[in-house]
Amino acid sequence: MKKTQPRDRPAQGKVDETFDPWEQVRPVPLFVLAVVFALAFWGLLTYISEYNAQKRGLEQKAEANLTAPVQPVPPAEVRSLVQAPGTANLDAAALQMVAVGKGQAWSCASCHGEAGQGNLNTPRLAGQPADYLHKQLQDFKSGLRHNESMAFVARALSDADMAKLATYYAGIDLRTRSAPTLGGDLARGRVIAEKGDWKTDVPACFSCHGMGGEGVAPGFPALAGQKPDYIFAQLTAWHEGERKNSPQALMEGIARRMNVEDMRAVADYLGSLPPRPSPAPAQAPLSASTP
Amino acid sequence: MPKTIGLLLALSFTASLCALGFLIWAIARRQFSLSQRDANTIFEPGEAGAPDDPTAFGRPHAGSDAHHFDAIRERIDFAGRRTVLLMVAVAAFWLVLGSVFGVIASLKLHLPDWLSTYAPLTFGRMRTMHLNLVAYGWLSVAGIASALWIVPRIFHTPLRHPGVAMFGAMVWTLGVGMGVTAIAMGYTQGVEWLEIPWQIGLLLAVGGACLAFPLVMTARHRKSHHIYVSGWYFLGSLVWFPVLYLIANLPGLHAGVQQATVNWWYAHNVLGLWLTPLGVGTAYYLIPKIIGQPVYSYSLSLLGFWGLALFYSQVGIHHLIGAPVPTWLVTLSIVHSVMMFIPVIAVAINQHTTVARNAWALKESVALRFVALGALMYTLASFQGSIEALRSVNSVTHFTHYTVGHAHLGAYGFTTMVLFGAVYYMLPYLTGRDWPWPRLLKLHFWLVVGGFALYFFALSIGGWIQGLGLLDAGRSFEAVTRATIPYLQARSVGGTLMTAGHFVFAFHIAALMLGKGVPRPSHVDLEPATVYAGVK
Amino acid sequence: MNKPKNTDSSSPYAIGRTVRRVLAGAGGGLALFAAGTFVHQTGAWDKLRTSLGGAEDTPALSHEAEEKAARDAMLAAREARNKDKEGKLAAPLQPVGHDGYFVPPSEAEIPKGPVGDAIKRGRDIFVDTTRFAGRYSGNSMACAQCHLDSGRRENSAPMWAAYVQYPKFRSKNNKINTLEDRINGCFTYSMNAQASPAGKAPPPGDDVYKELMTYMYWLADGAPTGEDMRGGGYIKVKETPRGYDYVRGAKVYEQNCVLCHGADGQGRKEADGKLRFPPLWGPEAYNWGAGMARIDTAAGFIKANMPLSKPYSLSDQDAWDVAAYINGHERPKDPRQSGTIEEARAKFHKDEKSYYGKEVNGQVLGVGVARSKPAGV
Amino acid sequence: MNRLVSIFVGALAILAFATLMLVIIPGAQIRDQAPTAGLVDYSPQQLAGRQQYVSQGCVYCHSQQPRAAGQTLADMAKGWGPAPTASDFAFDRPHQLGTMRTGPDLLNVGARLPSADWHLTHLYQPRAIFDWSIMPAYPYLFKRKRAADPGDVVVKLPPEYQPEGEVVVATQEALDLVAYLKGLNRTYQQGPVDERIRDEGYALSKGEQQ
Repeated sequence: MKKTQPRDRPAQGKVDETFDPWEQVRPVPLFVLAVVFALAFWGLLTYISEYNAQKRGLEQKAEANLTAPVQPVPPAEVRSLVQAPGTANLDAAALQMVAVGKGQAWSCASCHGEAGQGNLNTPRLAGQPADYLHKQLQDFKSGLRHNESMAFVARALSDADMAKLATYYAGIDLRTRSAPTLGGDLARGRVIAEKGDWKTDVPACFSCHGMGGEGVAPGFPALAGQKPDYIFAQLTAWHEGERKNSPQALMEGIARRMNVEDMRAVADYLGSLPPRPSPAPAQAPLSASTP
Repeated sequence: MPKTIGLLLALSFTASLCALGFLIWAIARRQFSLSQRDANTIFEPGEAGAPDDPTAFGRPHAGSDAHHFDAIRERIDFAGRRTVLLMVAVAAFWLVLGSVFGVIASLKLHLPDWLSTYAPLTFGRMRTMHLNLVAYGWLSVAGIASALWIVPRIFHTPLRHPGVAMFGAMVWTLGVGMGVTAIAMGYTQGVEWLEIPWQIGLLLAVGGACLAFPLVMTARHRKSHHIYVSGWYFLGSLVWFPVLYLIANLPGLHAGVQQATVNWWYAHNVLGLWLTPLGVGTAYYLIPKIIGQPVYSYSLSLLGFWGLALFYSQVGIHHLIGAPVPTWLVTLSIVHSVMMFIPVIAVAINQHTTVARNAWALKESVALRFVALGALMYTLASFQGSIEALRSVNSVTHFTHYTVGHAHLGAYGFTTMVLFGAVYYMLPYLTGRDWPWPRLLKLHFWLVVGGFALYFFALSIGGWIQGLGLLDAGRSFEAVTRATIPYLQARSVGGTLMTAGHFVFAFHIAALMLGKGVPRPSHVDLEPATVYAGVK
Repeated sequence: MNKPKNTDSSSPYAIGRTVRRVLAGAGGGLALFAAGTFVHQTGAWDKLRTSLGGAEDTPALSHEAEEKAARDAMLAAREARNKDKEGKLAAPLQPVGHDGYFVPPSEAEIPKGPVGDAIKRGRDIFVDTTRFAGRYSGNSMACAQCHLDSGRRENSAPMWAAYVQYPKFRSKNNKINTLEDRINGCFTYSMNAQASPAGKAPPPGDDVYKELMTYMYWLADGAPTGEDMRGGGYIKVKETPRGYDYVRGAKVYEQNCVLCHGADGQGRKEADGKLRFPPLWGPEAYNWGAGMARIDTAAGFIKANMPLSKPYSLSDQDAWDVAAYINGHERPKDPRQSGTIEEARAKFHKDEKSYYGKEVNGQVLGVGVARSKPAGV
Repeated sequence: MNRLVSIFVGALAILAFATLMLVIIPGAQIRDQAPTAGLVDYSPQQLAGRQQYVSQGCVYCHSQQPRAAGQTLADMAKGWGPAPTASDFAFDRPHQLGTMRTGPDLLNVGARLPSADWHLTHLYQPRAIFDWSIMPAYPYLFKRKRAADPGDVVVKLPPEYQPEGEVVVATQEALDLVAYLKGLNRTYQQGPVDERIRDEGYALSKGEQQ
């Protein structure tokens, strides 16, 4: 930096009345011109590539539209589809907890829906194995599974309450399936669900959760018909190590080895399956491996 | 649909490029020109190179032989003296109040149960009151005050219709006060930067018009042939702001996502076409004036001004990247955001070379320190903003405290710093007294610089961490929140230091205005008649 | 706008200079832009972004691309060799994945036409034996339950390695075995065909053999005949100083196996009553003549494959012990046993590591358990 | 640059051009869109609640615009729901898209957290549920009483936050706000894709790389 002694400066030209700051007459420096041009090139190319991408994107979308996803059941139908659980199962205390809540606990139905159908990352409870639900409630209470809202509820429940609620929800036969909401690759999801990815030690979901993902008591929850957002949220939570209460840490390991796109695809695929497969599947399984 | 998009993109970009090309050609062909007379004119012999600054303590007083033209300037200053003083006082008050609210809002982010009993004290309102006070109370008022003071000086003629300006200042102040009270009571339009209900906004419109009118009249009666670069910025901002404010506030017209585009068109233009020109214009006057050297290149000034107008006016939608707005619109704003490099580089060369070649002046003048630091922050904030608009970077920074840090780099690091410098420079001329306690100036400087550094780096780092956390699919919101809390605490410390600096600033202003300080030798008998006589 | 008042030649604004400056600026701009593009292309930008913690683009599973490339290379080399009249080209190498194991063809490569149909039928039998070959299946197991990933998984006796081994001499029956003979053995022992509706393994030349062999042939596409392929068969778990022990195994079983196979070893039932995990003992499991009934074989399978998704997670000792625990339970009798268990042990189970004919928990094993009624088809 | 008029005219022309590009054309494009089929207008109570949302300044911490899969999957994984399009906001006056996520996105909070009781507890004291929450408590939207009157909605609280000998009941403002939050639900089936307006730059640029 050139230090200029104030008094050394030669007086500049003749005096003028214009005594304010002013600007010297100097052309725009070359490098500024170069920057201007470089930015202009960049901007032009950005626009062109954007335009092309847009056009291509529209074409791809038109193709994607041809393969229409599973139509979801409108929410209004959810309730009418509930087949009344055996009345013998119904326990007044459980119904009270479901509909009104108990102590500080909010009612189950207020979040999970009247039929336990769930929405987004609030899971569907209907038809889950009772033992599985019971264990989750215990884990919420003990902190083994981390969810503040459920911990809040579980703190107000006794072990007997949890058992009753688990039985109640296990008994609901809800036939709705979920629309694939994540935009995942359903074909890839089907491969993961039915075949798995053995090279990364990701077994087929179905090998443990049932041939149609309908769940295998006592340890394996139903995936078919579960909310894709919930499945995806749980997979990513396992992947990241935020959830760690699966037996023998199986899901922690499996999810850690999955990439996020696969988790998305399989969540969408599983959610869109019918909760209970009809006795004879319409199509042969895609080389399901069933160890 | 692709046709429309292509057409719109092509239209906008070619228009901007053509305008830029024309500008460069015109500069090159010397269509905008200074006369040879201007070229030979700098400062008075002897005035050149001498720091002309009332905050340059320890040097011969400004107003010594070197600055004999101060006599004329003092006459010019005199006409708007009361208005400017009033506005500076009001601005300082709003600044102190606004920053106290800001600190409260900041503290609430890590002490959420503190002061939660009353609605006006809730975070959502404290933060809003803070923003409106500092944007419309401090920055706008101090910026207009500096314009009211500089514009007559560069046009060599006293302020016309100072009474109207005084009225406008009062109405504006009333509008800000009522607006902030309305927000505290829960009456808000609910749109960022436009919270003040439009009924009260009318007061701002009237006040703004009353403040603009004298400036335009002064410009019309100017005594100089040439309009100095500060003048372009001030005059530009004067026509831009009313249009922006009126369109954005048209009641009942805007809804849904369309309102969001208007929202960010307005909000970013308030920064780009209102606060930035006020700050840049002030810096353009003060830096060469204090140093006594001309700015580097007139051509660059032109490129800077028109580039700012062309590109800054279309960057707003980069606040809606990834939002439910048309893709072409977002791309448009991203490209224009990056194009902002052009005017920023132009201004940077002009201002920083002038400062860098005369670095000695920084030691002498506290006011220059503020202004030069502010100008540097302008460059940094603009570069940061251009990069932040890139999709890949925006994915991380959007929705996080990083953006808040960036906003403060622009509004505080740049505009506020420049305006601090402007106040320190002009008040001695206006009151006729020197600042009573020179050390308080330095205390103020180091408090706000230190506080702001802490503030900015805390939010930038914390915001980046927050942004990465939010992009991590399996990361819980708890983990993200917990990770940001230490940075929010650091921000509160920084904000408190800044606020302490503002108290020092306001106290010093009050003391000066209440008669403290050594009187400066006066050059003229300040009678209105002689004022006009002196310059005609 | 003012006209310039003087335009002397030294002015920086002379027209020639202006043009030159603009051209220079444009050239510089182009260079800058090219430099920027180059930096972007080299990936420096992405590296910077990643180092700042930005999300990395998730690549598709790399092993899939690699395996596909290996197979494509093999097929291309084969094609080229077919066209090569002079026979100068070398034979194609076998397709190998990143882990060094043979890569069988993917489902997408199943040809169309009668061969493809046979492959698919073979695959179906392999995967769901009780359903597609129920007539000859005397328990609830399936081929793919021990030959994982539809017979593709290395170290779980993959079919691509088995196919190229036959015909060969086996001491088990003391004769040259064709592949069909070998599969017949699977039905006889592992599938306990004696309890099936047919009462025996498929007769020689049955379609079940043809379809299974077609499937295996296809899986072994590109594998060299006679080679002892890497990943073939089950691994050999080293013998441990403490040997194997039924009682220790019970604990390992409790911790690692009960979740799926149940405390009673009978697997778990789906909601519709279908069995999900294979039974490990009892009437629905493999019989005493199956290879898996040997503790060393079972330990090899378990060590490399169990629990699912956690291969090699058990220590050698645990693998031995839990294999002993599983094979220390009663199961269908060895069909070769005509006299007493002692005779059968001496004749067929001499020197092998198994509890056949030995006393466990106070009972001599090998008596066999039978289904209460044969499963109908 | 020595004439006022040229500065004024140039400045205004540029601003007019920017207004055309950023306000008028997008406005026309967005307004051409009919509200999404599943979208229903707010009820009077929800509107009153929305007024509370605006007046408390919720927007300064809560966005209402989940990001699309092309940009990030994290929003989905947090259960914030599908990315909306312009026509999902047809009834929003003023818009509350927001630019901060100090708190979670709320566009679909009514779908993932439809429990009024949950919201009341959370509004009264967020830290009763999330001990790490930095959301303000809103005690002034609630009343303390010795005993609840008929028709009062009592807030469910854990013992440590329950005032001694009193119950906490919700005011009308709190109930309105909760009604609005419960109504925030854009999880209905979307219409045909090409008619949607949203920034798909991320998805497109990804497609370009492949």
